[in-house]
Amino acid sequence: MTTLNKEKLDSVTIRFVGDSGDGMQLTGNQFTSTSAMFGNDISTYPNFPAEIRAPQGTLAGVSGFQIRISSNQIHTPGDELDVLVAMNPAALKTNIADLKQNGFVFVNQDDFNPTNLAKAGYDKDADILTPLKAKYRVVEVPLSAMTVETLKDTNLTAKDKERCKNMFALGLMYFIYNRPSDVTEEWLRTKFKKKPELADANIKVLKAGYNFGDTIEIFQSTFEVPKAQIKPGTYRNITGNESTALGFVAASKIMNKDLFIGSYPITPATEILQELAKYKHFGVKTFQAEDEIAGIGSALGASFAGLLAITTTSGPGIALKSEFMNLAMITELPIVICDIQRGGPSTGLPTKTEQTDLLQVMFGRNGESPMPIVAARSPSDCFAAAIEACRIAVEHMTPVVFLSDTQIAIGSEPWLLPNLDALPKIKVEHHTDASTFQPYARNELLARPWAKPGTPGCEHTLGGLEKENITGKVNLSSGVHEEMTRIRAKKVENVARQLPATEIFGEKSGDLLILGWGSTYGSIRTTTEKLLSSGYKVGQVHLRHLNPMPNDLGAIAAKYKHVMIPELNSGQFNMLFRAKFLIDTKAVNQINTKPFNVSDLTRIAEEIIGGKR
Amino acid sequence: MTTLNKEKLDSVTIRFVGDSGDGMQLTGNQFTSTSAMFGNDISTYPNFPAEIRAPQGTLAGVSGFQIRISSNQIHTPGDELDVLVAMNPAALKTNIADLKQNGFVFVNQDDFNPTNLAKAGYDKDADILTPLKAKYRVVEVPLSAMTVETLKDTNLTAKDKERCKNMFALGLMYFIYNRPSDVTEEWLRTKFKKKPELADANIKVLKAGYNFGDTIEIFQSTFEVPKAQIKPGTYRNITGNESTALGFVAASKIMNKDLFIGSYPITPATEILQELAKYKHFGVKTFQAEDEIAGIGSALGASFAGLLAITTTSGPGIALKSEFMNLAMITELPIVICDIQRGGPSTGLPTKTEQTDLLQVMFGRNGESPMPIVAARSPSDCFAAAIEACRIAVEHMTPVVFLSDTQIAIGSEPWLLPNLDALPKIKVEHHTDASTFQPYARNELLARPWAKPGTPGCEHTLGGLEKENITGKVNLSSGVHEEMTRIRAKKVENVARQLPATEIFGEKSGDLLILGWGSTYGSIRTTTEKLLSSGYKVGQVHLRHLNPMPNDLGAIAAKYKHVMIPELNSGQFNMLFRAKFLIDTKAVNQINTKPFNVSDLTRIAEEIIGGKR
Amino acid sequence: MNATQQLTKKDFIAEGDVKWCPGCGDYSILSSVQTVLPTLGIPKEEFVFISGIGCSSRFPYYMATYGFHTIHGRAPTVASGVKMANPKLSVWMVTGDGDGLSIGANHTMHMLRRNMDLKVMLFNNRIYGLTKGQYSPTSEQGKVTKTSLMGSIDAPLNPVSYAIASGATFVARTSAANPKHMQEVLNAAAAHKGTAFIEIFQNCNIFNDGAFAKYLNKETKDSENLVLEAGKPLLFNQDTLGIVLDTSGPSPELKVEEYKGDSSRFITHNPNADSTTMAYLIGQLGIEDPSFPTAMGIIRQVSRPTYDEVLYAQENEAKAKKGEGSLKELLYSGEIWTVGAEKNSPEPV
Amino acid sequence: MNATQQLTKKDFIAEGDVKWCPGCGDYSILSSVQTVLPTLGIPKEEFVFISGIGCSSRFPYYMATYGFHTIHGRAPTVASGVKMANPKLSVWMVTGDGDGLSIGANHTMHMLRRNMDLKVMLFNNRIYGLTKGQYSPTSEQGKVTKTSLMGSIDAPLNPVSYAIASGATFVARTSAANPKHMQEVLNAAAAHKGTAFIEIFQNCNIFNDGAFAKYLNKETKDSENLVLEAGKPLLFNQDTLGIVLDTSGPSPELKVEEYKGDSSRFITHNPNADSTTMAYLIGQLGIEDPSFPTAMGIIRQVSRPTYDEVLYAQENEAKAKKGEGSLKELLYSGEIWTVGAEKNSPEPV
Ligand SMILES: Cc1ncc(C[n+]2csc(CCOP(=O)(O)OP(=O)(O)O)c2C)c(N)n1
Ligand SMILES: Cc1ncc(C[n+]2csc(CCOP(=O)(O)OP(=O)(O)O)c2C)c(N)n1
Ligand code: SF4
Ligand code: SF4
Ligand SMILES: [Mg+2]
Ligand SMILES: [Mg+2]
Repeated sequence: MTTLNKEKLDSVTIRFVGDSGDGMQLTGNQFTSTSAMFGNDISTYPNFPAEIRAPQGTLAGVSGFQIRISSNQIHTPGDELDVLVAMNPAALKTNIADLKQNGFVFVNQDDFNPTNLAKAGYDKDADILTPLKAKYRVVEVPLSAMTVETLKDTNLTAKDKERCKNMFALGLMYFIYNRPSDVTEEWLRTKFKKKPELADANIKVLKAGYNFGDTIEIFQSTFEVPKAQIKPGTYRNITGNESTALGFVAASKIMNKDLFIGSYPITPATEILQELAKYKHFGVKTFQAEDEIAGIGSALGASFAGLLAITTTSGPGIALKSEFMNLAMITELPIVICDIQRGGPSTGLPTKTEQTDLLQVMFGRNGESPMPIVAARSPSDCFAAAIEACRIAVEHMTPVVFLSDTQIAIGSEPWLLPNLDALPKIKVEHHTDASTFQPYARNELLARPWAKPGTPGCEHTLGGLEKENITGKVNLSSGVHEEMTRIRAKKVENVARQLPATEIFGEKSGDLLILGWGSTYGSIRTTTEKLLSSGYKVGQVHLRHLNPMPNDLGAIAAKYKHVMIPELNSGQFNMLFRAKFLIDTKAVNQINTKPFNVSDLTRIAEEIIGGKR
Repeated sequence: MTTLNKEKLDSVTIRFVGDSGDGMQLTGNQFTSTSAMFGNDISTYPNFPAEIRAPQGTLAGVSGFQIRISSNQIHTPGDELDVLVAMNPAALKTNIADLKQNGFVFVNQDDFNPTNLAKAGYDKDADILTPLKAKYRVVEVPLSAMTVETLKDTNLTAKDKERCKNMFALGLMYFIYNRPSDVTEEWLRTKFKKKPELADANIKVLKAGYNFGDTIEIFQSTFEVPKAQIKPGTYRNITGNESTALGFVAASKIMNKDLFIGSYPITPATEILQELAKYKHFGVKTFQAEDEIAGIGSALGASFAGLLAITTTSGPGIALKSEFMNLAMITELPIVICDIQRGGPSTGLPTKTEQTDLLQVMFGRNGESPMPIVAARSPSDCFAAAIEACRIAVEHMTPVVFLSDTQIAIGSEPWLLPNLDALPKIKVEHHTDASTFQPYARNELLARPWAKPGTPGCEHTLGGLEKENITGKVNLSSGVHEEMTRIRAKKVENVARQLPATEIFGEKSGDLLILGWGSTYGSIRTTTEKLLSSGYKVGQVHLRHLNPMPNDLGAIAAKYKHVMIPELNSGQFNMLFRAKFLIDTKAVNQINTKPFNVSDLTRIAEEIIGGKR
Repeated sequence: MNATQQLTKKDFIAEGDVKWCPGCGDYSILSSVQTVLPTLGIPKEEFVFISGIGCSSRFPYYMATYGFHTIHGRAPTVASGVKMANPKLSVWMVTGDGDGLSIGANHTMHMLRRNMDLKVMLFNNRIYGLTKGQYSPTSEQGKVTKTSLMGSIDAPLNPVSYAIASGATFVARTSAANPKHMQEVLNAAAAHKGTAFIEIFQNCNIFNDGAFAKYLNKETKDSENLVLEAGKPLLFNQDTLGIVLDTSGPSPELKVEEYKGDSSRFITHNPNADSTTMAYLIGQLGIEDPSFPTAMGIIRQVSRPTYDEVLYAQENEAKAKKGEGSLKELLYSGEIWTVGAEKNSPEPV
Repeated sequence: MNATQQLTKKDFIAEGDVKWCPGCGDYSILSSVQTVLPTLGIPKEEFVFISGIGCSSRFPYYMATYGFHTIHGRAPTVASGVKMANPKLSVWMVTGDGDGLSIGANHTMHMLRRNMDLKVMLFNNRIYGLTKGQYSPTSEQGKVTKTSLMGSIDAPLNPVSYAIASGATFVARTSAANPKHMQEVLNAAAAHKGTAFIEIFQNCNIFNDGAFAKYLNKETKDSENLVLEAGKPLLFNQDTLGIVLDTSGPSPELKVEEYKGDSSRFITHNPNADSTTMAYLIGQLGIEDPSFPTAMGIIRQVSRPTYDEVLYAQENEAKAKKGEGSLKELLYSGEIWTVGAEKNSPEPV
């Protein structure tokens, strides 16, 4: 056994890619857990194929998991890869472009055979690795062979043996990056509690991979990414969809109201329903409806009956929900509509990320139909954003849209668990006094009372026809409609009255304000940090509330020479902002299913400041 | 018989109002036809109750028809009424506010009894007419009694007799405004061809009403609205929905393609389907679908199969169609989606007018989903707008939204019938050459080829997943999506390349540009005329194309000090315009279910020019 | 105060005008419902009426109970949500042949197969009333309307068969023209646990007058109505005729035979049979083949756990097993680790 | 060139990879369809395949015909539009138990009652495949999935009964595991004029493996499959058992009896009966009550004018009556008047 130097690195970005059946998600998750518990800051991004299980070895079947570990605070899974682990030619082909010059690429040489080369669309006899060596550090590992060899004395089937090969790759990475393997060993023992022979085999292979790194002499040194300076507290790694589900359970506990979710499965929103299905003992009622319309319809019924009600979907499902969203708006009932955005238009790119539903949720309804919109910025932030959406819904008696997207929903990051006492309070009251009841009476926020069926003397009928204020009687006359339209608009504007001052990161005035929302948070934050450290006078505002916009936003923007608005769409928020403030913003738009690269944003920001854009 | 002076008037606005069962629509229509054939310019606006037939005499059951006749060119049915004919207390109550000071109000005094007063929400013993006399010229006519008296020798049932009373009112109006009654007599004979006794009775009553005016001595003079200077040609009175239907039939004839309409009934769009159902001998295929989704789905299928395909609905139906609109967009198939806007939000005010669906049709879809939008400006203009929508759809291979609204749809005006040779040409071609076929190849407009199933060798599969250019193969990779998003946007922008220079009415530069679209045309045109004749430097642009906007619009707007954008919504087009041009427009918004008053618009325009707004 | 004992019809009449056309069949249904409700022993505040869009769907505005006039075709979804949120409520749904069977038939079907505990009244006037007279899914083939000038091409749907095939546990047919029968059916529906589906023949005198005339005309009503009674043979025409299942041919066939007191030959009505087959058969009578009379009354009534019942049973079981959920435990679960202030090394807990 | 004579299976295989999971039942259906199509005498360019969304709905991409992968649950609407636009085309629709019976059951029903001339294949794997394993409307009650951790509460829908109650003119059931039977059914469907609805049992080996095992296992398959043949008695289990309708009790009841050569006691299968009752009964067998075998084959097949047929017949009738429409006449109709240049007075024409 050789003893190698440990080279210290600030941060490393690794992507594991292979066939859907190769267990890449699991491998990535293990590297994540181990690194998180070791004390790095981490950020991850999985990338699923659109097919359930496309034929083995094909381009359509490639599944990937990217993880960045760092000794500093990080906010993105990284622009470029330091390391690519490619289990087959298809994985190599579709991912090599993201590897940085001189980066490591580990390949399972056993899978680079004519059959698999052909499946990936290469000439079956091509030598595809040699040309790569000019640009990258290519490490060919006989992963399959070594795995099978390691397990030769076990009774496992050939298929089961072969399946352990991802652990070999993981072990190797653990060696190179000086990570302990105990977290994974522990996890394997739990996972295969009922099949200890599988646990043993996997652990054996994991160790073999580790030892393989130690044995072969291809590395001049191993690497170490030291612990990060992390805020003290208890952490847990969490995906956006998990944290969204937890946020709703928390809101339900805070208000002391059972939670109802009416939903129809759709990628990438399905997991919220699936997570919530686990929490029946929290009084959570999950209803898998026959379609999106029934999902929101049942939620609206549950809201009328007095529960905290939500519905979850993605872009194509919003189209179907919009008629009911409008009914919720005019009947002024609280529900939260979650839109976990994915690549559009139409069925589009169901497993990819995009921020292209903002205008749909803002305007996709007939008539004037204003509705608050909140956006989550990262996986762990979904928790707070979900609670905020519920707070607005019940305090203002209105439907609220909660926006997340694929990147947030399936990405994960360490979450500093909240102190339960510090969770926001939410005021919610049901009207019970028959003598004072008027269904469309209003409080100072213009919210109307919420009287549940079952309350004696508060009988009333809601509906989608225009109705008069206070009494709620159907009334289609012109003055009434004008008044109610104004009230409904004002009611939504009032949400902004309750908001704290908008947070600005970086300079409070200067050359450039970078204004964003949603999953671009990490890229923009890192960009801002880089610009600040280069001495630019830059500020970042990342909005939680897209409608209404915070009241101080105009004044903030006016303090900068330029306003840059990066979005993963064609400029949707940008349009709203320009129309409102008549500021000649610099929109930065990308619609290629990928998060922004920090380097691109930085370059563009510099150009803007330098007057080149 | 006395001979009275004939006082000449430029223009008169009359509103007939009564119970739904009183035949007010029919009365108004007769006054319209007679005046049109006499040679006046006319403009009308019916106002239906939301109920089918609310209990007789109630406020909910009031039905009205407003007509303005003029010896000049007019564009609106008038701000204020010169004459109100009110058949019962409910009709009086809900309409009197629109009568101008010193205007005539004719009431059927027989209906002002305690029962009917109570039904209208008055004290049953109240004297409601006397107080009105201070402000208006109240004429009490025993309409019912006189009608029954006139028919006492006929064999009609009491009910049938009573039903003729609208003809008494009409006859009286014919007398006062010096109209001949022959057009109506002719019409009655045709209508009651099978029941000549009813024709006779109605004509008798019509004449009795006429003679009554001649007999009683309450008028100092009768009135005459001389013929207007009208463009020579053949005319026909037409509602917007009728002219929309004719526009689609014409487009189908122009392209030599059968027309398919898949629709689900909804107010105020239903009549388009009902009209088209009459034209089977034109090869029109009407399909009453089970819902709005099936309506557009069937139309999209018909388009795929090579027909000219449309679907019609109103705001609530658009919500349901939007998922399919998106599929039409990404598959680049031509269909026209007609949104006949009504009062929203939600079920809203189903029988009232509003322009509040623009942003819904513009943005109500997931992903980036651009789509051309054309708007009709008046009943007769629907014909040309419908043809233009079809032209864009098939020449650019795209779904197109056609916007109209209640005011246009049910309002009517004389239509100068087009010269058939002057109808626009529409280029449409089906790809048939298998050897050159690529489903997503593009021409200079970026339109892809339209190859119909049944064409040998051009087999291809469309779908909602992202696909690559030229080949149309499903491809979810990042570069492809970016390219296709750009192409789809560019393709819609290209529509503007084909448009003629934007027409400006009035001054080509100056103090104020009034920019509008849709049914506000008449009010804005009249306002502009008034301002111009007062010497203001004002121009009017009324847009046919809302998306894309004409390429010269920015340059035009820049030539005026102010841009005023009146809309019957909260400023929807205004937002699009501001975001695009960063011009500090003056939005004028009204959401009270009524058209703009010219006097309001004029006042506001003067304030803007004078710097008071 | 025990509110339920004192309830009368008047308690259920909402303030304000009823706005249906004079002569509309809807009035009679409204009156029957208002007659039955006070007798059910349910406090007024526990009734909720939910509807879609259509003339029929204006119903909730005329009831002095909780109500929700929703959107076209979607009432089953809202009603289901209300019931799941609070199973104590007595939830009634009103829909029309357009609302419930054209745009909304999917929700109708899913509601029925789930057996949500809801009382569903489908006002069948075989026309779209509110949009002024287009044919509906129950309009007869060949019907001439504004959108079918040469006669409608669509074959009509039989709401009863549809409900049975959807797994309904209670299916009945009655007529707005027969308030007594209607009230009996409403009472039985109210007593049923599960979705009670009632098709109500209702005359739209404006756009489809006389659609059900043959069931009402003196001359034909005896031969056209087959009034069902559980446990009794299928007899009609003043008990002079009855329905038999003839198995003498290769495939069993239905026939009308004269009744002369020998009830054993005739099919006995058993709405409680597990199998849906006989209910399906009875529901088709007269509709599929007009040479038979049409069955009026309770066609099927079986017992099966309701959706809301099982939903809460599962919730209670989960609570019993895992205890009431603790938020703290939930958040602090999974693989968590602590970054300490003193001990600077992260450690898994 | 007479293209139709030379067609082979290969002509229907699209370029590019088929992307279903290895082992998926969909492959067998694809292959069967590609086997049957070239034998039908229809030119390749006249086939159109239309689907919704789901694993099953990827089908059109794998066919070298015209195709349209539409949106979730809405394929019937697009297919109907294609057929109405061009009745010459042979239009095939592919859907799943989620696509066609959860979100899309309304369109399924209306398509069936209209009898559009379409061939409809519903791939029933009793699960949502594409969204990775949630229960569907055909999943059995109590099924544990990611969204029903304590067992699904919904009662399943029987696609065949649903189709029959919807007025379908052709209803069949077959299995992807039995290509020969499947191809026979596909051939019959192709020959039928009207909507031909085929439920195909299809195994999703990833999320619902073995859902149809009892129909395939050596030990149980004889007693679980009732293979239908027109004109033959309902026999199964190698012709040792059969199904009778027992009318000895008050209500007729189905029973299984031993078969000993006396076929008259047993129900004869007549898919062509006008009445839907026996078809409904046969479709329920085994599904409603598992003590019976499940019927496989053509359950109902009757003739009724198709929607597209009548649509064009009406159009032709209108043209015959009124002549081909003239645009000039149409525009210049109604009450028109001319404002002359010379004669300055308007006059009606
Ligand atoms: C989404 C939507 N589509 C269409 C309509 C128009 N619409 C209102 S009621 C109705 C049909 C009602 O028919 P039915 O349910 O039979 O009720 P009825 O009026 O006959 O009682 C339609 C098509 C609507 N309000 N909303
Ligand atoms: C409007 C909409 N809602 C939901 C989805 C998500 N979705 C895709 S396929 C599917 C279910 C498919 O089930 P099934 O029809 O049984 O097809 P299978 O995959 O089992 O063949 C769902 C819910 C979607 N694509 N679009
Ligand atoms: S239109 Fe028909 S159904 Fe509607 S209220 Fe009038 S009579 Fe009743
Ligand atoms: S998930 Fe199931 S149905 Fe879908 S392709 Fe895989 S095996 Fe087939
Ligand atoms: Mg109806
Ligand atoms: Mg399925």
